[in-house]
Amino acid sequence: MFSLEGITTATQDWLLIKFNPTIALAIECVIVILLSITLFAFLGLVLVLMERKVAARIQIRLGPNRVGPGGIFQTAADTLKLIMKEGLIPDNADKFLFNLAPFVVMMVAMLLLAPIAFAKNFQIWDINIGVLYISAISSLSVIGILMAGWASNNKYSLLGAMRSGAQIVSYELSAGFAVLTIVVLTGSLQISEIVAAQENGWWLFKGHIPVIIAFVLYIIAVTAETNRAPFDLAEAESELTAGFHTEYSGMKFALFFLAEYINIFIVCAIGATLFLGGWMPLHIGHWESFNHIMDYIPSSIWFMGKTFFLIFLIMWFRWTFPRLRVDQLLNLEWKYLLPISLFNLLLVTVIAIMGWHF
Amino acid sequence: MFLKDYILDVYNGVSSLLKGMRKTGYYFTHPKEIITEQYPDNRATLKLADRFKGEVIMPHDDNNEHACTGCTACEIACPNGTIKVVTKSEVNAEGKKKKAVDALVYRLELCTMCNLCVIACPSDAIKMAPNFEHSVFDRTKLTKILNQPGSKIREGIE
Amino acid sequence: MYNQTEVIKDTTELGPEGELVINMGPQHPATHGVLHLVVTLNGETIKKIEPHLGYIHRSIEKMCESLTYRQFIYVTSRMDYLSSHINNTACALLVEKGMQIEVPERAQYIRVILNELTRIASHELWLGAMAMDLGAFTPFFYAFREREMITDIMEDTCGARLTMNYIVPGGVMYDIHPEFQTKVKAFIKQFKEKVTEYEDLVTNNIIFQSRTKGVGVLSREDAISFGCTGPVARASGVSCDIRKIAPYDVYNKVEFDEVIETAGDSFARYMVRIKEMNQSIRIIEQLIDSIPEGEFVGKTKNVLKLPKGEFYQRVETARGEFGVYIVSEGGTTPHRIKFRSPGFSNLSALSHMAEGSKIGDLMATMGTLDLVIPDIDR
Amino acid sequence: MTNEEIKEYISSHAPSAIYDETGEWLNITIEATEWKKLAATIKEEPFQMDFLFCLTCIDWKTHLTMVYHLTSTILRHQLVIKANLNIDLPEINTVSNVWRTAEFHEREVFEMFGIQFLNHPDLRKLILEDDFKGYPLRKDFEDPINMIKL
Repeated sequence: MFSLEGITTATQDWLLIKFNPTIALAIECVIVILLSITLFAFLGLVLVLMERKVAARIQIRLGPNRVGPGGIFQTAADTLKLIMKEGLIPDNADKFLFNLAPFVVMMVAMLLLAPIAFAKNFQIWDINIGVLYISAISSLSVIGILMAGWASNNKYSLLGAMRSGAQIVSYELSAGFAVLTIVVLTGSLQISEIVAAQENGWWLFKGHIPVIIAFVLYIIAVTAETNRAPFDLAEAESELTAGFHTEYSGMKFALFFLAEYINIFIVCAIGATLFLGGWMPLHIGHWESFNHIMDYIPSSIWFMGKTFFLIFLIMWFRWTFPRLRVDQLLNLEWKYLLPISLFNLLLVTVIAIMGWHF
Repeated sequence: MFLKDYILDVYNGVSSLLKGMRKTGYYFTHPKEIITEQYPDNRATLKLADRFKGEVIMPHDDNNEHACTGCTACEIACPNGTIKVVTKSEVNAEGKKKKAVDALVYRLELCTMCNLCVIACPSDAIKMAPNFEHSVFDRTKLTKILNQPGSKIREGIE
Repeated sequence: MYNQTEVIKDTTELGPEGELVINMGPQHPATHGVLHLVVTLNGETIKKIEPHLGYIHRSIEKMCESLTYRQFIYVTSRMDYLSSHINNTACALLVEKGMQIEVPERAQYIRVILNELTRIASHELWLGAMAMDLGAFTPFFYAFREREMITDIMEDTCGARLTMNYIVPGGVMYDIHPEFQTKVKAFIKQFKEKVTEYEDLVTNNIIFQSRTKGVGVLSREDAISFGCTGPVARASGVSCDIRKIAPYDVYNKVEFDEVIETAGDSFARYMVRIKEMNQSIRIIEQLIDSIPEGEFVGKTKNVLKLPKGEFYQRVETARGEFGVYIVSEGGTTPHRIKFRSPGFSNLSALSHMAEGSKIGDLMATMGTLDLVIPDIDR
Repeated sequence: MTNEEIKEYISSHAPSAIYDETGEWLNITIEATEWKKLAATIKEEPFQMDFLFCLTCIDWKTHLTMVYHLTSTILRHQLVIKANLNIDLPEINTVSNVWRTAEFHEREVFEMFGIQFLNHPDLRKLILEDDFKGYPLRKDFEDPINMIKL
């Protein structure tokens, strides 16, 4: 059976034979960095194309179909164009912060990649506070956005950044509580253990109502956190032209764009890990033969399939709903999502303490 | 009942959103509904309406003859000075001097396709043609002379 | 537009009490053209809106002073380009009224059907554009799919898709296309099927409702005082449909309801337009099978000369009351021509409606005002 | 309300009014100075002319004429009020306090014909640039650059 685990262990063994442990670790680091950058670039290209194709299908159009068969090289061509474009810096802008902002946003997205389990035993860093780490790091991206909005010396950017700040800070709460629900049930913050706890069934399908509520809350909250429609107030095309990245052009704009899609990927990957069992194959009760067939599908494909399903869900939202207004956005969080998620957490805690879960 | 209203609110809101998602989901799963026209690819099968007003042309028959008498009715009818009729005197078969069109200058870049010249023409010498691919690199190419070189007026048209 | 010092002051300095002045437009995704709004903000709250017009002013009124009564009709298509047929009808009606030209019944029927089709097409475009203003991109494409059918019908019959110039004094330019009736019926069938989609996607959507209900409220008194007409005024409870007040062509022969809502907010304006589309369908259904045989254009003189005097013709376009006022000296060209455009008056109410609301509300308000900038600037 | 009643009523408020019934609607020509008082009066009972649907100006080369088209959303009758103005010093009182739609229309007329509307709250150019010279819709307006001579 094809497995990424085998490749990683083989590589590590080979490195340890050839070099001393320190150099081996350094080489491993380099490999990981190269791999994650490749993954970034690849994901950016794929997700942008996917978004455009999904949007086109929903909007009864064909979407990109000129560059390559079915338009699959469209995003590569776009990237090439963006690289060649001049990166303009507006007058009176804070040049240092203006140039730094896209990299901050990008770095945050990269850091988040560390604890994600892409396949069975295929993880960059199985930190024991994995979920906490993700919650902590993901809220840093707002700094990059605020930086971009302030440094641009543009009123639209500033408004967009302020909106984004208020929005991300609020929706962190619901996302955090939704994640906590699973942590309470599992009793661990470590990603690998959360996945392992779902061996007999994914949390979403185990029939706990609080988990289903938490899943819905999580999807709503992360849609808002990643500034996606219907919560794309930070960009709000028809109101603020392009919000915080109005003044960015060329590759710096591309970095923001890329970071947005990487963030979507990451939050969906975490959602898949927490609620849909990560790389765990679908097992149904005692159907031994069925479970066996499912086991044959590589774990990496399970993980990617679940993640892309959630990404599709978020894209589906975007192309269906109108945008909320800024006060309604905060109302939704503070009046609806937060009370529900608090209540939900209470419920799940009671369940966990009483040992009613399975 | 505050709590009941609250739950009802949430329920109605979510169900209205789901209805919308069902609609877009329907279109996502039904690619037959796609209405995009692949324009440059379907050029061979593309059929414009017969009456489409794309540009003014002057139909010539096989003998290189047209029906324009050079009466300047179209020039007068045109609201933007698109058409300019240059006339000349011609001696016809019976030896009479007669006014005839030398050049019917048509400036496509000024034309608004209002069709007033076609309506005004007493001898139906000009008509609207369903062409729309007019882009050229040089603006002067948009100024056209509608009567073909060497053409003359058809017999029997006054 | 401004002298140099004012521009710098507008963009770099904060006003009193932390006010923020932003220039919305002339290039802005939500202004649908080249409208320039100078918006004074306090945080997200709008304190003042000041429209600056003229970016697309072509001085059509002056141009028309040198055009004959046959020629000036085509220019009016370029004002409210979404209801070009209706504008053309207004001009033709005025010339007919001034010269007492008899219009054949067939031409009147054709005009009314085409006017109503134009109205539906205009509302379809507005629906898509407005949903887009509120951040929903998809309804735009669904609305345009239906609009495309109408433009195809127009293309068949009139030879153009947007600026038709099909109406001439005395009737219409040429007879309808042989397939006109079947195509219109096909359109009506599809429209009735698809109109429920808008309800699912837009009307009943909780986000859309919360974005539009209670937003940009215009009271009845204000609507009258600001001279609002069309769906904007009717949403505030003002009965102002010219098709009912002063029927022209065959509007007095058809049955339809004047759609009136009383809330006066953006949602009411939205509902008025949606219901108006259904009323337009109703009008077309009554007429489409009974287009009388006969001439499509009445007998007119070759050179039209309006008698000395003043003439005024009002029609109901998709946006409201469109008026043509001609002062004639008896010659072949008008002495003074004035177009009373609905958008101009409706825009003047914008500042009043949007003050104190959020930026997002401004988009909803502006979207439901259905501004067409060439109509405002003329 | 018949034309006779209107005439009688108007005469009591604007004694110098001249009536013209040849057109579609009743035309009343008044003195510019009387307009402020009359406008406030006809908006109220019994006329209820609450809807100003057209406001424009005509250049007669010798003088300018302001034209106000009024209607009532309650009684559905129309009235056209005209006021002749001196071409050298065109001044008339604003009606933007009576019908708020007049604010924009008067600004347009101000820049196109150069008529000064007294007591207008915000009489600035609306359409043209601030430093534009001349009044484009007047008959004697010449623009050597932008006018296309055919």
